[in-house]
Amino acid sequence: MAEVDVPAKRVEQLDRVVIRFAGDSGDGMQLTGDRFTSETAQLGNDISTLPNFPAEIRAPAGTLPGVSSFQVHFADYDILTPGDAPNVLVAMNPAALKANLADLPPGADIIVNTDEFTKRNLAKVGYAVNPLEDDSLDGYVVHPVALTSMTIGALADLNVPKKDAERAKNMFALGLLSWMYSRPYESTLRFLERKFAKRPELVAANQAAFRAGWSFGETTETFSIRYEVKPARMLPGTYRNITGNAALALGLVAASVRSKLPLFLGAYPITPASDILHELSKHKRFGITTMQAEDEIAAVGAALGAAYGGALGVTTTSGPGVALKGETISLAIALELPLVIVDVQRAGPSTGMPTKTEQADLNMALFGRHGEAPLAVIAPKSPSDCFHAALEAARIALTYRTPVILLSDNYVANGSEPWLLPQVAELPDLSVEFAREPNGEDGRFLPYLRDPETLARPWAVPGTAGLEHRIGGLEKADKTGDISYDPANHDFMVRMRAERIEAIPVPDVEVEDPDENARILVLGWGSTYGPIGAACRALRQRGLPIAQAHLRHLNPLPANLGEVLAGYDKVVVPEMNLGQLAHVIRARYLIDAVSFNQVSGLPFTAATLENMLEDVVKNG
Amino acid sequence: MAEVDVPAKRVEQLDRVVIRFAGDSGDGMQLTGDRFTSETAQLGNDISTLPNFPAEIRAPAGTLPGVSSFQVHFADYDILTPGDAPNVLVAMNPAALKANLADLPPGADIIVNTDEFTKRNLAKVGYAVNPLEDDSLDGYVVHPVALTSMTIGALADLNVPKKDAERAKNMFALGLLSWMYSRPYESTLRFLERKFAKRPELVAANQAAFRAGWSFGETTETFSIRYEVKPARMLPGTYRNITGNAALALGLVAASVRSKLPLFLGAYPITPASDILHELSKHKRFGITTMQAEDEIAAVGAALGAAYGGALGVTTTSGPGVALKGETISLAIALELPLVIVDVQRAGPSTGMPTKTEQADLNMALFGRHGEAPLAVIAPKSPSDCFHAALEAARIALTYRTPVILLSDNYVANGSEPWLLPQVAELPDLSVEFAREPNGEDGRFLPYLRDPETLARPWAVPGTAGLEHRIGGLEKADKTGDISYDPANHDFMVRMRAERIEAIPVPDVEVEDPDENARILVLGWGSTYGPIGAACRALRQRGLPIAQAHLRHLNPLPANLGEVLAGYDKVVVPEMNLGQLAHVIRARYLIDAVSFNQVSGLPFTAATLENMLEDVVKNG
Amino acid sequence: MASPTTVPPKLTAKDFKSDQEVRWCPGCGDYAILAAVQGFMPELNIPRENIVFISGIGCSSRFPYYMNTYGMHSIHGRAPAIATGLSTTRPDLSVWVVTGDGDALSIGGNHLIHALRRNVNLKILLFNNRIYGLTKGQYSPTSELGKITKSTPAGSADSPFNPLSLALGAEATFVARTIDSDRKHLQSVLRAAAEHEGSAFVEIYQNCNIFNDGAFELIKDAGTRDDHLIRLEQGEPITFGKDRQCAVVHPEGSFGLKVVEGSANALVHDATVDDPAYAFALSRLSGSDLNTTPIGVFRDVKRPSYDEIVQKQLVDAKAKVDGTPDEMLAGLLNSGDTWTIL
Amino acid sequence: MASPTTVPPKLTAKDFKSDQEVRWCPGCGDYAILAAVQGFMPELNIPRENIVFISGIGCSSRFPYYMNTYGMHSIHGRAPAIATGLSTTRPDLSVWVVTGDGDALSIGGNHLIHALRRNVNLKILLFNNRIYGLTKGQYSPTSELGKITKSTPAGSADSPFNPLSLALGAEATFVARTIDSDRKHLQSVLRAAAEHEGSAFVEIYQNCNIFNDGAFELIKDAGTRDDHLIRLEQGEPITFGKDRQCAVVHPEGSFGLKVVEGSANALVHDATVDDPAYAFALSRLSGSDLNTTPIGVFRDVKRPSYDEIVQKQLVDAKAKVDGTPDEMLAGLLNSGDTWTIL
Ligand SMILES: Cc1ncc(C[n+]2csc(CCOP(=O)(O)OP(=O)(O)O)c2C)c(N)n1
Ligand SMILES: Cc1ncc(C[n+]2csc(CCOP(=O)(O)OP(=O)(O)O)c2C)c(N)n1
Ligand code: SF4
Ligand code: SF4
Ligand SMILES: [Mg+2]
Ligand SMILES: [Mg+2]
Repeated sequence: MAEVDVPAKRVEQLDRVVIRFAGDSGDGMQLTGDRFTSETAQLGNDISTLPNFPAEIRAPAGTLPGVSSFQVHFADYDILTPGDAPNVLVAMNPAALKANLADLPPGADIIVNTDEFTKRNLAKVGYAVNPLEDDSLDGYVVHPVALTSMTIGALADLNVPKKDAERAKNMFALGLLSWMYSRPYESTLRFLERKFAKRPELVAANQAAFRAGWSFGETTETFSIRYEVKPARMLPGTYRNITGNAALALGLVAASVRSKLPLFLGAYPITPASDILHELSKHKRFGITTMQAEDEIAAVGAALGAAYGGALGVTTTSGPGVALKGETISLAIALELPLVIVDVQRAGPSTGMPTKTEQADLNMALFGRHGEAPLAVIAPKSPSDCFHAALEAARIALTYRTPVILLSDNYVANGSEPWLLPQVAELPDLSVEFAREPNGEDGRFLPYLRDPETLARPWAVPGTAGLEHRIGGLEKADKTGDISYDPANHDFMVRMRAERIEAIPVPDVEVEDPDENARILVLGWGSTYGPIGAACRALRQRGLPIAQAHLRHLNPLPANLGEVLAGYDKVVVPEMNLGQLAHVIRARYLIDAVSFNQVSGLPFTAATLENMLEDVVKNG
Repeated sequence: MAEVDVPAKRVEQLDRVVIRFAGDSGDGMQLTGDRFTSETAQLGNDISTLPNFPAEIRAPAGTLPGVSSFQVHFADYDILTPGDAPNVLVAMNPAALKANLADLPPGADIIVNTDEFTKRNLAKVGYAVNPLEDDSLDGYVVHPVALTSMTIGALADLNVPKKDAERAKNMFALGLLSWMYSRPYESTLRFLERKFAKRPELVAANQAAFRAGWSFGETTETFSIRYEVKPARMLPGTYRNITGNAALALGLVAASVRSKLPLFLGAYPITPASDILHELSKHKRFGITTMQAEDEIAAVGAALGAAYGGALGVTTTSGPGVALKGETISLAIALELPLVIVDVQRAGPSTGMPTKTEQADLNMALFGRHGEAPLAVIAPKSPSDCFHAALEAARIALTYRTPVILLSDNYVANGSEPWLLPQVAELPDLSVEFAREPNGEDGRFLPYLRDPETLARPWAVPGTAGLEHRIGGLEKADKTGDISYDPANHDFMVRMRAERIEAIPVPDVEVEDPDENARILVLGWGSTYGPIGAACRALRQRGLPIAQAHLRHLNPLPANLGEVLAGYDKVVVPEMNLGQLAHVIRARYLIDAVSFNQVSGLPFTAATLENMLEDVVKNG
Repeated sequence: MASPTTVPPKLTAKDFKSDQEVRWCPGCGDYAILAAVQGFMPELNIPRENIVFISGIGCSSRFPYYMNTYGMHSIHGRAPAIATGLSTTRPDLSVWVVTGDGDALSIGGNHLIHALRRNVNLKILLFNNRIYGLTKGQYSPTSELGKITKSTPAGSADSPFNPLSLALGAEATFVARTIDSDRKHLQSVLRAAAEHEGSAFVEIYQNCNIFNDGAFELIKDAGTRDDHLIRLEQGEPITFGKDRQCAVVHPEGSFGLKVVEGSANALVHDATVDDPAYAFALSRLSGSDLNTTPIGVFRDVKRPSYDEIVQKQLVDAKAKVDGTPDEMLAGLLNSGDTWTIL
Repeated sequence: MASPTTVPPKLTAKDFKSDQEVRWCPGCGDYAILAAVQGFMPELNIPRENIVFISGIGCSSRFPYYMNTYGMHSIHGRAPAIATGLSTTRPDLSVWVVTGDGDALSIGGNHLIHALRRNVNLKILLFNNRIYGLTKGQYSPTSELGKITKSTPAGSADSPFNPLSLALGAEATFVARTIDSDRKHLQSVLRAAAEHEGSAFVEIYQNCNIFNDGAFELIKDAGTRDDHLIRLEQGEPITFGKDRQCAVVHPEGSFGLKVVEGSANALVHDATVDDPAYAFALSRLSGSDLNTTPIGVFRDVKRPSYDEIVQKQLVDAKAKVDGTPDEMLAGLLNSGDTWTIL
């Protein structure tokens, strides 16, 4: 019997690839993307991913609002963003094609599930003619694949219900892509076993679909080339792919462990912060208590009450929630108790676009309370950095007895990247000293007598005999903490509250300017680190010198910042808002910092920034 | 029968006097001060007053926290402040003396009620020896008067209960002071008739006490001199003495009348804003509805709901309340509906010092919401100016369909001054046009199609047939107002919301520099107008040139401000906060504005500012 | 409720459909409620422009977008407060609030109980799916104790509210319950609510087929329904069961109610008794388990609405009007101690 | 309630007086309550340092300053939320909340009903003077309908809450009422509250002699008191009147209660009946008019407290502890798909 002879396929080397999986909310694109990402991670590429959910829970099938996508960027060098434009689009239906086509560069590969290109589905998204049949896709390399029917076919003799068979089509697609990019797929097969442990027939079905996709790539003509992307040169160590929200939650767990304080999370669900609550609620064995409060005010109130009792009090939310917590945060400032407030920013104002990203809560974090109510503000720069930012927020809160606002955003929260796992022993020791003894003469306890070092007041928790005392939101006399209406005391306390935050030592800001010949500095904060970094690299590669500085600490600002900024002809501040950091920089250092703003709900692309900066570098 | 011969008394002319009435909360000092102020007003002096309440409702009698005082400054020229230091202190008990002594300049007159200087009362405030008996008051002119007993004596044959007789001692004091300063007292006698209409015996008692005080001055040796302060040269017209809260309430009534819109006030009581609610609740016949809501969030929510229905929606509160309203204000910004938010600022953070003044809510007003949430912010500069500021806030809200924050503070809210009553016909016409017709093609209504002039969207109120539409807090598509997640649209809308506020035309800022030779400009906002103005005058009188500019509009800022500031060698910004306006000025105009801050809960004294400014003028 | 300003040409359900594409998950109970409401609206005989739907945030709160009336999709939990301001100043409107179990009972609890206490003229429809839908499946204040959700992997630690008991404790004058899938019953309850002067609180059991599917199956499934669902009819004995063989009785000396076999001493339902103790006892018949679940109008009593009293105060005050607004304003400004300088 | 960690030397009322000068108006009912609480505290047999008083804002909320225990004078309406965080994480403490009718029922209404629903282990003392004291006399959610105050010169337009009915509608497990001036009774109620596991809600009628003087005179004045005040005693027939000639009866077939002459069929009080319908009926006996006002413990039933369930979940979870915290953390960080680069 003659064997089917498989045409040998050409293998091409690539340094980087951007793939976007797009389909209906029901098509499991997030899972498909996750799996492809894991396989890719196993292989040692550097990775950056970006999911894109529809705002609705589940918009009507096949409609544009219902499209869900997942983009993964992987390379044989270290990368900073999920990529501007996909080289490959997997479109599970017409809606997915229409919604994503505009983002593709000419010549990109498009893999479409032809089974879904029915009259009805085409009509749903307003395609008069089938784009696979007219010339509208001429600029691209289209690979028509009957994903659904082939999947069903492949599972024919497994007699799984048709519905389940059809559902497995995303695994067929994954198998095909895994073949195209030579991904190791063992972990995926194992994953399917775990996922469907309770329903063996589905394990079989999905694994079969995956294999079918793989061998379809291997056997059919449609795909003449197979690609390889070699592992990236990354620091040795153990890695894990992680999203910002997951990293942030783990950072809080670490803060609890390293401070030896029980973590109490008071939270009210809100997109895109809810996952932190979900994650932390799984780790009760660390002594963590999570409370889903009746609203954001109760959530921060409960966290403050727990902090008063000696716990690491945390509340997680997004912009609208922070707006509600302002009055209670102001109380925490008056009480001078540790408190971590996490704001996973989303597009505003008001309800805005809950699933889109933005950096427009900086003003609120810095200035959004009545009276002079200063606190510390920090921001993570990437998904894995959320872990360290959370630790840092807890460190400041505990050491300096102050609320700290941690400004994450939807981009880092839901994006993912490989995370070089830290050695626990090397994490900072956050242990604190509760007050145990009276600190005043004749055995009196002075709750507002400060540590000359940190300017922090003693943390005397209920249960400590001899230190019974009362605190509250009314102005307090220096040292004694008694209610005081003395004008001089109020003036003193207002300035002291400002000074003690201003005096928190934070690391100097570092400048990245490899050739040390840049005259222009790009200053960023938070999640724009990736795109800014990528743009700067590209410019440097093209011989255009540019310096990059990125702020983790937004209040207080690094001591050397003024000096650093003064060293450049021009300072450009790209922000996903209308110039909130730029405003602070201008006020503080009186330099003519230039804002570059995009407030579209989407992260900057490296290209956008590269063009803008090129113009600045060339035309000053 | 020989007549008692009354020694003729010398009459001295003064240009200005500052009197402070101080006593126990129960002594009726506020009323005494009010009456003296009215009499003084009648006489045509210019006036400025400042009450000072204890924070507690009624602290234990005779204690320092229980002291309540009222200061009145009157002169034969126009004055700007209640006066730095009293020339005369009326101290109804030892606590009142102790609490106020420090504010007196050497040589000041002190009238003390000796009856209250008992061992017990002295002890209560920690006087070891009676200050009337040692030399501690040597530097002052002390007039010991047995106020209580003389009052009781004077009412002996009126057989009113002793308690009531004793209560009348404040009228005795008022009579005495009225004599000393030659005040017309008819209005006071009439006032007593009105006040005690239901209890004639009290009318008699209080009038008798008043007369007794008057003739005591006339007959006894203790007071050898009588003073006169001639009327001030003031613009012709009808005047009324008014507090800032009262003027603000009347301004809102006027806004309702002049816009022909029913006024709806949603408010939750809070010091020092409650009086606005109290005042407006009296004027239902103007079609005004006041609602005491369950909390501040409901208050602003109800006001917004009323605005949606076509009313002039207003909410009044203080700092902690604004902190709670942020999320709803953000919704109002997204809905682009008119809304007036009044913040009568008090000392913060948190509960702070509720009865003390501060200007520290400017940051919150400008920046205290999530997302890019711009709105208009204005501030009154004096008690009577609150009337005009309220009208202006309503004008901007109604014309530009935006929330407006009106930043009053405890100093203007409770202070009073003569108010030249405006002619109603000359008040601005605030009438608005509701949308009546579809504004899109084929009869479609586009709720976010803007007026090219004002950039305001149509105000289509429920009940208008054919304009049924839905609005909400999610991002809206330009023109149609439909929900939109389109990145370009969001970017456009964010910028449009910023631009439309920035584009609101506001009057140029005016500079007061009579000799036009100043190199230094003092820039202020809100209630610091008086003390800054007084300090500038004093400097000029001493030949030191200085210019003053004062901001009513804090967002948007006057178009000419940058240019004005650039015209001076130095710009000094005195604020009752840690430099919030200065921060904005520096960021916006990149000029090295110098902050001068006092955050003591008390207004600046003219002297404080004069010293500071003198130093700047002399030493640059 | 506020009577229409003018009587319009008869409208149909279609007239109440907006041009917005409905975006709930396929199979969501909200679709049925929307259809029922749109189908009922014409009965009101109120012109569309005089009807306003105000909601908070949640899947349920998307509702106003789909109604071709005036509407506001406000912020989480605040709809009752916003609607109060509108209703109080615009008695000519028919104001409806659409909310969810999280929106109304979690973050919005305070506004809800105060609206009910005041008896503001609002028709409040609470879509109770016992879960947070829009935020993808956390437990709500109506979820069963021990409920395992994304935010409570070890089970929730707090016992739920009984929304009707809470409303009754808050002095509600009209309290009812109905089910998304029973269009006829739903509309009968809407009818009663619409006729009620003051706050009408309507709990609608709604299936979230994505995050809490089948929560109400026991009282929906044709097989089990009859044994667990108790239909309250004004003036009728409270009986149920396939052959109405079960009844709700009021045991001598007890304050609560009991369910028994045999309809002999079935209690006769009267929603109009002034003392809320009766409706309260009824509300206790069903807890999380739904074992014996009354639906229908529990309580419907008269008490002057907040709107009515506020309007009366305005009318009384306006009796004192003594000139044009400008004249009255001039008078007001010139009141108190004034003096004139010539 | 949380049992003491150590048994201290017997304390006296004096030990619970702080060094702060008490600053209420002379004659304010708050003084009497303060004295009663300080007098009761030693009975708890809990060391001072394990007792915490948390309040909101209001005259009543000044309370913690005067107690020589741990204490927090927080912000308006939020005390129950703050106390929930403390109590949940510190089961060793005895946590008391002091609040006012505005603090607890107006701005703080939502936190109150949720604390009661959860049955958090808090002793909540609501000083009800039916007015806003600290802000100088506006009406409150417990003021009579039509009340004339600074903010309602034409009379308030909203009917008040019945705090006990509201608490019962919110699933409260312990509900009681007492009076500032009756020290013995007040302390007896504190005792019962302290012994209750979970939320104990105590309404204390308190006279504001400045802004609402005599609000409770009818049930305080020696001349009238006996005819209007009904003292509930567990297991005793509910009778009152100078010669106990009046009784509370439960008319056949009715859900509410009635007051009659003659104590023949007086209802026997039992606060432990599980169905809240009984306590609810009792709560309806008195409205604004105080005509027949029960005081004492209305309801006192067992339900696991929120704190208890949360602690149990923690204990269960900690059973899975498999190393030092650092080791467990390392394990957690290294979980999921990891890969190693050498
Ligand atoms: C201030 C604020 N907090 C939280 C959220 C997030 N959020 C939106 S809807 C919702 C709850 C939805 O549950 P429910 O009210 O029961 O409505 P459903 O989706 O179940 O119909 C939450 C927590 C928000 N939008 N705003
Ligand atoms: C957020 C906020 N809103 C309003 C206030 C003003 N305020 C303080 S106490 C109070 C109400 C007091 O009434 P109640 O709770 O009954 O306490 P009481 O003074 O009567 O004891 C109000 C409205 C505040 N301090 N904070
Ligand atoms: S999540 Fe649930 S409630 Fe929301 S739309 Fe989907 S099915 Fe309906
Ligand atoms: S105002 Fe009333 S409640 Fe407040 S302290 Fe005075 S008497 Fe007591
Ligand atoms: Mg729900
Ligand atoms: Mg009160």
